[in-house]
Amino acid sequence: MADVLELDEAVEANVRDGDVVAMEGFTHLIPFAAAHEVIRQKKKRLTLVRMTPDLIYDQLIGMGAADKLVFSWVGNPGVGSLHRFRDAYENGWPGPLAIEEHSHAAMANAYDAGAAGLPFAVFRGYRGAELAKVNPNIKQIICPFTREKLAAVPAIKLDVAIVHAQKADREGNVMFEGIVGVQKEAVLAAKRSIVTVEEVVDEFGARSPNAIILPSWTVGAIVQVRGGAHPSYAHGYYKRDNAFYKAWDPISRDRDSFRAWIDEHVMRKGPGAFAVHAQRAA
Amino acid sequence: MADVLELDEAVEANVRDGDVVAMEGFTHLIPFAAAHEVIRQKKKRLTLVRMTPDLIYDQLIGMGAADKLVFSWVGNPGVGSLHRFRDAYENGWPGPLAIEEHSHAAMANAYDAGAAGLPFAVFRGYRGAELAKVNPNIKQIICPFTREKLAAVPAIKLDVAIVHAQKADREGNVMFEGIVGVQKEAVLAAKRSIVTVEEVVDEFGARSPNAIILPSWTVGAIVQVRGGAHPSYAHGYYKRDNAFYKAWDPISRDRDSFRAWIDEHVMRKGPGAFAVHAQRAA
Amino acid sequence: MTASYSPTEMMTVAAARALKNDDVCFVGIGAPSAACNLARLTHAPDIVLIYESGTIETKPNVLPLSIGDGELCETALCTVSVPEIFRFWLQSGRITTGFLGGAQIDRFANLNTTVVGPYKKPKVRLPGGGGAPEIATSCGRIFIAMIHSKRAFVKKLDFVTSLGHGKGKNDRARRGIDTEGPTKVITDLCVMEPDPKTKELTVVSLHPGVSREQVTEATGWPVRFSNKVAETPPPTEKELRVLRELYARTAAAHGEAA
Amino acid sequence: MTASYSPTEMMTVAAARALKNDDVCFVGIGAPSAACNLARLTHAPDIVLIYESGTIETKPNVLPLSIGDGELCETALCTVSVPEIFRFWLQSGRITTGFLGGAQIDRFANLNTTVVGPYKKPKVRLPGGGGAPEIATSCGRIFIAMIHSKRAFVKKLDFVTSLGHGKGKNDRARRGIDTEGPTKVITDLCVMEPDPKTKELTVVSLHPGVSREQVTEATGWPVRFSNKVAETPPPTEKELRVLRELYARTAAAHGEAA
Repeated sequence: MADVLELDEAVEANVRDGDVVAMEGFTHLIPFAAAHEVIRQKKKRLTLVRMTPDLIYDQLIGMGAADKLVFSWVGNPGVGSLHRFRDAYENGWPGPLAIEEHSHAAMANAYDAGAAGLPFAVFRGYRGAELAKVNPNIKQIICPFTREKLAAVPAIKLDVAIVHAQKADREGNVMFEGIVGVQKEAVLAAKRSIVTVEEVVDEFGARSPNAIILPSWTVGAIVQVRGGAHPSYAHGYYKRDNAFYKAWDPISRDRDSFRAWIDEHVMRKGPGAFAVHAQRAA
Repeated sequence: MADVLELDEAVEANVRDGDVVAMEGFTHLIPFAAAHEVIRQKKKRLTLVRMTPDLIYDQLIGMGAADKLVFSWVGNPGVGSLHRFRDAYENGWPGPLAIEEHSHAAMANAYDAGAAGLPFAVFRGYRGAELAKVNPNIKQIICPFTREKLAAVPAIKLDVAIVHAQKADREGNVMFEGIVGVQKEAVLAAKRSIVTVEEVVDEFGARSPNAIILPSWTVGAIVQVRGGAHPSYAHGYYKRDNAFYKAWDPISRDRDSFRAWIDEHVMRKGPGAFAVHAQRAA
Repeated sequence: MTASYSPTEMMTVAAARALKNDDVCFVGIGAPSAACNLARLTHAPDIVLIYESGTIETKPNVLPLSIGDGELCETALCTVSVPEIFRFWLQSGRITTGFLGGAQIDRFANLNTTVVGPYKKPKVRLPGGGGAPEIATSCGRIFIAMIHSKRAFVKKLDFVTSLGHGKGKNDRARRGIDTEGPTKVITDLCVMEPDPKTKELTVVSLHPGVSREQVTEATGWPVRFSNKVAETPPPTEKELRVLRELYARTAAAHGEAA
Repeated sequence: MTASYSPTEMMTVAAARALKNDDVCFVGIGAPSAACNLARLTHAPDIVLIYESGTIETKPNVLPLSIGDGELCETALCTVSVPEIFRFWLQSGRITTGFLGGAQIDRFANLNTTVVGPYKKPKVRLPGGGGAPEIATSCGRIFIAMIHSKRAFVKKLDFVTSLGHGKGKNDRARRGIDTEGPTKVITDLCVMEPDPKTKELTVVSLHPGVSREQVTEATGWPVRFSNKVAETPPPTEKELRVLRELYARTAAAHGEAA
């Protein structure tokens, strides 16, 4: 059964130095508040897994939380590079960063396989693509019926999945809506999980029988953090802060301005600071 | 784009003698009205694919429409045997029937692989189960990363998928709700498809962004047949007619009483006869 | 003092008692459904019931006739597709307890629901495996509920639909299967458990009024009894009342349609 | 008479025109999104746009900044999970047209969005493949839109992120790939198409006012021109108006948040 905790407790109880961690959310519902708590608690040597590393991992990498990044598209979407990632990967600042690179199809299939308890995923992919030559975790498998050659990648298995959702109920069930990405898969592929939510409600109430729900017994910790996905967004609650994504480019370009930003907006703040973002109309 | 047709036109245009056909619906939304039309049009030599053959295939098999049955659980759920199936398989009446037998997990994965355009499905299955010895379409595959031995079955590829859904809109999009089984997968794994629906609406209106919808360009023909899933049910429209499932046992036990029932309820009727079932409260 | 009860009621009650409040249970087709829901309505209100039709945390008020009755969906926390239920929920290993039945069982709790007679030319063609082959190996442990008779408790299965303890001893582990397999077989006469070493089913408890001879007579192999055979506590009044109310509601609901 | 327009506008308009009303289009990140939506708002109102974030038949009123903006979900017919979009929708082969861009392209329309320099020690680390490697081989055909420059149109890619026509000729077929691959490369200077035999990109149409020399100058290999090079019709007033309105709405929407 999911425990309803404070954010600092949830991160302390679930994230350990050296863990394989995914903070997922495909543009939508990215768990920024939880990532900030991971930064505040100075977690180290994490292997960070995420299809689209985005600002959330730029911040973690820039603060030296990660040893390794597993990803399929690394950038500030529609804006440009992730400067902290590039500084770590290209210059080793603040420390060296190893990478394992895939395509989106590979990672989506690998999350699916992880949730399904399979050791690997099969898909028609990487044909003619050079990634298969530089990543030893991309292999070939032959269909035993047609002899077609397909790609295989290991399932994603996580120590911790951290995601953000719209709602949890008092029983600890979690409901997602909108662009749901690989969040359900990530939680089901993880030993432990933290779900931050916009609100904890008494009951979900009227809904489709096919609503996307994680039952409480599949979830580790639940934390209510209003606005906790900002500058990402929460469908039905608030919009993506595209302006902040653009503003991140100059902030993150320079090591000092990055550190100053983290100091002001992360180290000296708590999850309550996100609430203001939830007040903007959806 | 889906064409909105009459049932006889839809079956005539899409179902050909010798086709591989799946009429799916896991207890819920079983397309009985369409199956009756297939019987009326005296289609022959079909390979019928379905996880739980149920009364719908008992009727088709009893009328000699099928050469082969691909299935994972064959019976009248909660009641007993399918007598027409057993008479065909054990006694060759009205004609011989070949079988290909799987487990539910295998067929569910095979539909999923069919929808995904893969040639085969991988799953952790059939361990210690003798089906793997009698069905050459069950093979073993070895994980290239962990060396674990897993089961492989060919993807289900259909000439025609026939399913029933609650609603289509005027554009030909189809919406499913409730126990959705493998219907979406079946349609996506088929070259052609017929979807009977309880109603065609102007617009679906307010709904979850994650509602289960087949876009019109993935669907062949749409036919409105109110009550068309009876004696199965349509969530939100009418309940399962459990009494009819029980009544089927004596009707189908005997070749003559079966034929008399088909003559009266199928051959001399049309899809309009199903409407009465839609009037029972949901 | 307890009311009189039928052997099947005793079986259902004994099966229900084996379930715990924190179990996540994959409910196969048939008898198990009554036991799981009885447990839910008595000592295990939080038990999670998952049916292969895709309904998760369902709390049916009446027993389903089929595995996909509307009642299951309407009372579920959520309903997913059938591929998802087998992939993300069963195969992934997150189910603690699977509940199976069958037409034939052998001394190592292997089950047959496929054929009586040879596979290609059966005397009786049974429904087949359905979810059972993977339930039997993916769930943490398996409970089996079956009516005890010589036709069902056989020396050799005509067909192994789903694996129990295979040929006994560490056969499951040898096959690379890390789940426990059948830990209890509950019949209308007794409760059997696999011997910790040999994995042969052994009678650990006789239902009230049932003799060893009755069990021996109804079993197709020379059945073993554990050193200490207990007497199954009879159904309590509450258990019987709840079970009978459940059946009564079910009968009323299933008879209703024309 | 047409209004004045920028080369990028010409590129976007030419790309939009290549799309048909019955296309099912997988829209990768970046420039393609403007072209696809311009097509939808002009001559192809029924075009189906699918974004890798899982949004199917989306009709955004403003262009998304990211591939998963709320606008895409709110205006979609439905939204599915990311594994589903790659498995049931892209891999299955039901997409007619994929739209890609890149940092580097070679004469056979292979693309690089991974690195400039060696993979393990890059001069510039680019975002990587994202959806491109599988879009490039699973869609019926591929359109590519890119700004024409010597840095981008290179003799040899530093890294092959996604396959175009490989080494040319029947290289795709030889690899067992049965989709067409890139059939059009639309730049701010011209439109190129693969030669039917060699599959080398060939200029088939120059945008108004662009000379052969300009294209040659901006291309890192000795670029070929088809026997008959057409002049791309300039943007119509309607195309320009609709495109500029789309950009204006987008700018207003993206600037709004604090």
